[in-house]
Amino acid sequence: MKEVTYARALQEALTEEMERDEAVFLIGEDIVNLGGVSGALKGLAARFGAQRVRQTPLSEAAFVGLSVGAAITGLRPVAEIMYVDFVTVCLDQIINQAAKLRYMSGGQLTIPLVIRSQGGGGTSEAAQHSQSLEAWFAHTPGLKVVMPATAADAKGLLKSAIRDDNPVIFLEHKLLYATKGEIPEEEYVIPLGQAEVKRPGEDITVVATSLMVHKALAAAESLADEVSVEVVDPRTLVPLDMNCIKASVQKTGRLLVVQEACTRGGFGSDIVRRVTEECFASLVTAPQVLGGANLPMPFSRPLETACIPREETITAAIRSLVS
Amino acid sequence: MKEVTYARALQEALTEEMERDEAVFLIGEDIVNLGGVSGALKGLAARFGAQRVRQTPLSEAAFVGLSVGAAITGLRPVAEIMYVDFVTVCLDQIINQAAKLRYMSGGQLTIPLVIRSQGGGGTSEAAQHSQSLEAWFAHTPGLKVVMPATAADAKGLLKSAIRDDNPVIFLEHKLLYATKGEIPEEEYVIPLGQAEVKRPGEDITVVATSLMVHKALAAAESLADEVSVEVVDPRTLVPLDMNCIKASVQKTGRLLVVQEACTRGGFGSDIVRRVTEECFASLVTAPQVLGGANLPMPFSRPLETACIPREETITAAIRSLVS
Amino acid sequence: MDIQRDTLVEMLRLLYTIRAFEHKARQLYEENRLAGNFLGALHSYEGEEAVAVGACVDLRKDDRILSTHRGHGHCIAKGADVKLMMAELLGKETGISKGRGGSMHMFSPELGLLGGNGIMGAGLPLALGSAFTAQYRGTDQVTVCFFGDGSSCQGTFHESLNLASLWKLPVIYICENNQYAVTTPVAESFPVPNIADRAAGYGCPGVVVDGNDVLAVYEAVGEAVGRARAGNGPTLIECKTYRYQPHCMVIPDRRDTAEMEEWQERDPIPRFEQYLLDQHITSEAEQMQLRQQVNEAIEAAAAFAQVSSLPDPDTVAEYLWA
Amino acid sequence: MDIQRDTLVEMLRLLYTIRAFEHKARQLYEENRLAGNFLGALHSYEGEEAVAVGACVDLRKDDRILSTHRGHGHCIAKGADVKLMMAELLGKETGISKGRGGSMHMFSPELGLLGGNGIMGAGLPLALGSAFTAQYRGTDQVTVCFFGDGSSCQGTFHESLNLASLWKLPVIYICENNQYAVTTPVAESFPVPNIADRAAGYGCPGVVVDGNDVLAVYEAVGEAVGRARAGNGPTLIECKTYRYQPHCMVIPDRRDTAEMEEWQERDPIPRFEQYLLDQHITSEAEQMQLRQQVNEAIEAAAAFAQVSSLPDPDTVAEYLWA
Ligand SMILES: Cc1ncc(C[n+]2csc(CCOP(=O)(O)OP(=O)(O)O)c2C)c(N)n1
Ligand SMILES: Cc1ncc(C[n+]2csc(CCOP(=O)(O)OP(=O)(O)O)c2C)c(N)n1
Ligand SMILES: [Mg+2]
Ligand SMILES: [Mg+2]
Repeated sequence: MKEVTYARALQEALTEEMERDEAVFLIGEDIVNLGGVSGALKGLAARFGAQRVRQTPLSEAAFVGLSVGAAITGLRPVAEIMYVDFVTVCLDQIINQAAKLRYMSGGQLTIPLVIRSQGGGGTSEAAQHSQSLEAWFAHTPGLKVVMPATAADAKGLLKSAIRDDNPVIFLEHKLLYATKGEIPEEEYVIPLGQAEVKRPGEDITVVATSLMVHKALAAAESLADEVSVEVVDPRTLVPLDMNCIKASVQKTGRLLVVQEACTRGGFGSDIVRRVTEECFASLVTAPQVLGGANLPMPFSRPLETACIPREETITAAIRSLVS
Repeated sequence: MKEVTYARALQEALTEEMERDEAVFLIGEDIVNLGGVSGALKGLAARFGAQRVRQTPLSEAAFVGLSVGAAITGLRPVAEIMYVDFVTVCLDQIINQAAKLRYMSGGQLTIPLVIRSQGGGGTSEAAQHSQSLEAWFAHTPGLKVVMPATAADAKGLLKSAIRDDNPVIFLEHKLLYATKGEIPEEEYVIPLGQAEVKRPGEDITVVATSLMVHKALAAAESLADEVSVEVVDPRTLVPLDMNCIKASVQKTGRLLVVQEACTRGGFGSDIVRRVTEECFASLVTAPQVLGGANLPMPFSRPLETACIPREETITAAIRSLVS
Repeated sequence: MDIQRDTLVEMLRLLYTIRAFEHKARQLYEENRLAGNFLGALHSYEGEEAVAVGACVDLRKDDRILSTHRGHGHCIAKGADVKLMMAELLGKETGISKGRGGSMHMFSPELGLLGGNGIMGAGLPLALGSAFTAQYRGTDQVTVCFFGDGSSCQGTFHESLNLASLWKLPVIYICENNQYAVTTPVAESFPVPNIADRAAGYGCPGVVVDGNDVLAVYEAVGEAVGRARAGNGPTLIECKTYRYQPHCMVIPDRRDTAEMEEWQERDPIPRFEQYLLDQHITSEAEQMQLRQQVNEAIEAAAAFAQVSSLPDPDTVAEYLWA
Repeated sequence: MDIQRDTLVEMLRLLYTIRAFEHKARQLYEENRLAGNFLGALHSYEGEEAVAVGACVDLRKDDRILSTHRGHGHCIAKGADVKLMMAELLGKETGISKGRGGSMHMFSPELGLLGGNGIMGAGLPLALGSAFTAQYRGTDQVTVCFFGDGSSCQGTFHESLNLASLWKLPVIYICENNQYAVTTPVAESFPVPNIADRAAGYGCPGVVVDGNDVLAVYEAVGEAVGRARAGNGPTLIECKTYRYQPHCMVIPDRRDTAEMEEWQERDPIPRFEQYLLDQHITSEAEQMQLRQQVNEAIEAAAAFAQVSSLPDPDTVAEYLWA
């Protein structure tokens, strides 16, 4: 094993897959001169050349559409949308084109496309740069949705996403890029649709995604003397590893879902729906979603802090569920 | 009371509100020459003139943005997006502008905007003209979301939406325009946030929206000898009348949500989440969502039929929940 | 112009085929509607045939096109089998998209047919990608992208023209200006006489052609294709034309009759027939015979479509994932 | 040009104010960052001051502007109080958007300031609406909309210019071409020399001006405002300028030093100072004194911001609904 940042893990995945398959190319804004806002693409232009690392004008609809068009004609684009908030300017190419072209064509087209973007708050970037929009994509048939929380998952899942023949929305978190984690020295992939129990426990299941995995783990640790918390990270929302979640809830009887996205209509609600439908008899108390406030993200730090689940609010929610 | 079509009810609401307040204007594609694809706007251009019924080029981002800009400067636009599927080309103006401007401005801007559109399948118009996308809007803080199922609701809710000082997404259903219903002769409004029990019952609560209300009522009627079904139509998803839904579930102990939108990540999941959180003790069985297939809508009729809840599938779901 | 006789005859065959296909499609649609079977949206290409034919007849099989909601003509001109197309219109399992797509979504990647689109302007960015693949692979394939006058008002027009020209992508953007977007006349869509004039702002050639003159389209597209194959980037071609039918079957038509008649006088088919007669390329008898053959093929397609089976609802989830 | 002395002095005051505001804002941002308090994205307008000042100084209070992510200059030029702006940067309850918006989202509708925007190109459609309201109400108010060279590649540019020109809306579109979008130079954004040349495709005037010459901007915008007030529709004005700071505080800057120095030689402030001296409009002493006053106001603003309170988290849900 070796320790790398989440950003570096992404870069390794891209490097390896680009070396493996010359159909893979990168496209997005400022990816040559800056390596993207996250810096995850730094050095790739130098390594692979301008033909395979394509810096675009400020035109998401054009370059995401280009990516879809390239995918259906045999390439394997990895497009970067700087912030997930900006999918609003190119959503048609994702929702009505990428997600639907295969089905509408009766299976004739194949769309091996990855769209990477970053979501989340915590940096005082305010309402248009802090959203978590995975629920939109998960509600769109034809898209896979991936949300890695650790460096190891980032690398292994991105490699799978690139090899997948379907459109994959790959959602990173802006506060994770600099975080470090262990990854294997040798090559590996993590299949899409495989949850991971990040911490085993007996009393309550906490399903958390992206940055919230780390907050949930911290909460679990701080409660270790009181409650045995199992933390499950689905890692991919579509496909969703319900078996893993069910097994956990059947053991613990209690479910808390922690997501950064606004609570109302978030993907957590769908996890609650499925767990309730499929494990009703096991539930000893009502499952709950602890999510972001149903508010645009405010700029000012104390307000922003109040909008995002944090260790204390997770701890409190766990306590109230097990009491 | 008088009997009118849903389309006519919408037209009456628009006419009355335009007469009441000259700040109200209509904007959209083909609304002068055609009265919109639904025909609901027929005659309004002749009545109110070209200044107040503005037919636009095929430019949703421009005219929805124009509407937001007009709203923050004192007008009360009612914009029409032909099919809700097309919000993908103008979503930024809805999500990042209309929904957030008031909050980001610290309450200085007011956005009295209505965006009307039509959703739903059943007309063999295939994957890009058949979606039900209310979940996206309900997940966006700052938007109200209205889904009228009857002529009476269409009129009363549209009048409230136009008078509301917040952005309202008003989602009609393409199969409802020609349906008839009774509405009061005299002027009336229906406040946003008030569910209606469309059929009282004792054994199970069916929460249904838009066209599904009618299918749920038909199913309830066909089961009348077997099961006493209460059909609740929330009418507005944001704000949501949880009191009405809770009261019903507390009485029946059983919940089925019927929606046309894809089941995964639909708004039904959020209703299940809230009911489970707030009425767990009352539930005698697991709540369930019966929604659209998690598929792009296929063109061919037998396939399309298989993707949308219908009377038989609702009946079967009710039976299985009460058994 | 120096066009081979075979090509000219093929153009005539394609013009006849599209016209006959649209007639039959409307008839089947109406019959079904009266029988209570609503077949979604049907957008007739009648009147605009010369654009698709002039643009596609000389494309190679491995060149690609992006079509529109009004796409039957493009599909036929790019070589699609009318049997499979007709079956698609009826939602049959034998359809060109297995009944999943319908009139607006006909695909045949092995013919370079990357599909129609129900979202106006959405094909323009997709065409960038198809052209990008050719450039990336170093082939000389070109991509032709069709879109309407109304659709040219979408933001994707701007983003795509800019990027295509900036990267010199081998794409030909063909605006089918049929004077209306549903009921909205071009004068209420844009304040300039020609969409093609906008090409100047992107630094690429813009050409206005008579879209009812198949040879004019052929010539303009031919030049653009040459430019694209040579690595000199995109061209914007605006074809002025007219549709004969209402926007789609269910939309009332209130266009001026004088205007309609004026355009019918410039019908692309008799014009081209006359040209072929004048140039002694085909005789009247040959034309009649060709028309006859085409009509038979269309009747056979309709019969094939009608006897084909509807998809089995149990297969509804197929084709979602690769 | 015949400009009143007061206006010229006001221009100088605004130029000084913006420059000083940006200096102070950067300093506070850095201090906070070192103290572990990250204040989001800060985009400096240093170097581009002449655009905002030339464009706004003569606007009426009831005229409106749409600003951008790089909007401090626009706000100051439209009359915003630097105290409230500085407090906003620090996320204080006393801020111009009550701390909810931050640097990119400063609003003051009573000053006609309809806000900055974090979504590139999103202000262009909003400006249509502001202009539409004026047209609908029959007032002669105009709306000025700022956007960058990069943002001009968004589809909203096309849709908005087309609609504004078609409906003759009283809007002035000002492209601040500062040569870069983050790290992407204009040559990699579009294949034509001037964005303003695209105006021709919309049938409206397009003008290129030296954005570092406040009087040139003043003159071009003045003409456009006259046209708009008279009901003759929009104008697209491209101001060639340059930003001195990196894209935002956290983005590394690798621009060519020679290029940067070249632009610094054309700094709008000394140029305008020299003009005022040459024309005997202000003396050096007067300029020094004005600069002094401005610096004091900025220091006072910083002090006000620093002593102001942060919002109470219990009020977080306020201002969502009207
Ligand atoms: C984004 C979007 N907006 C609106 C529509 C509805 N619509 C379908 S066809 C059409 C008109 C298209 O006009 P044009 O581009 O000129 O093509 P034509 O139908 O004339 O061939 C409209 C508005 C749509 N399908 N997509
Ligand atoms: C739709 C969208 N895409 C990308 C971004 C990220 N972004 C922020 S500023 C910027 C560059 C803007 O360049 P320009 O319009 O020239 O303005 P400048 O910063 O030079 O003033 C980009 C790409 C964004 N905010 N919105
Ligand atoms: Mg047209
Ligand atoms: Mg710039």
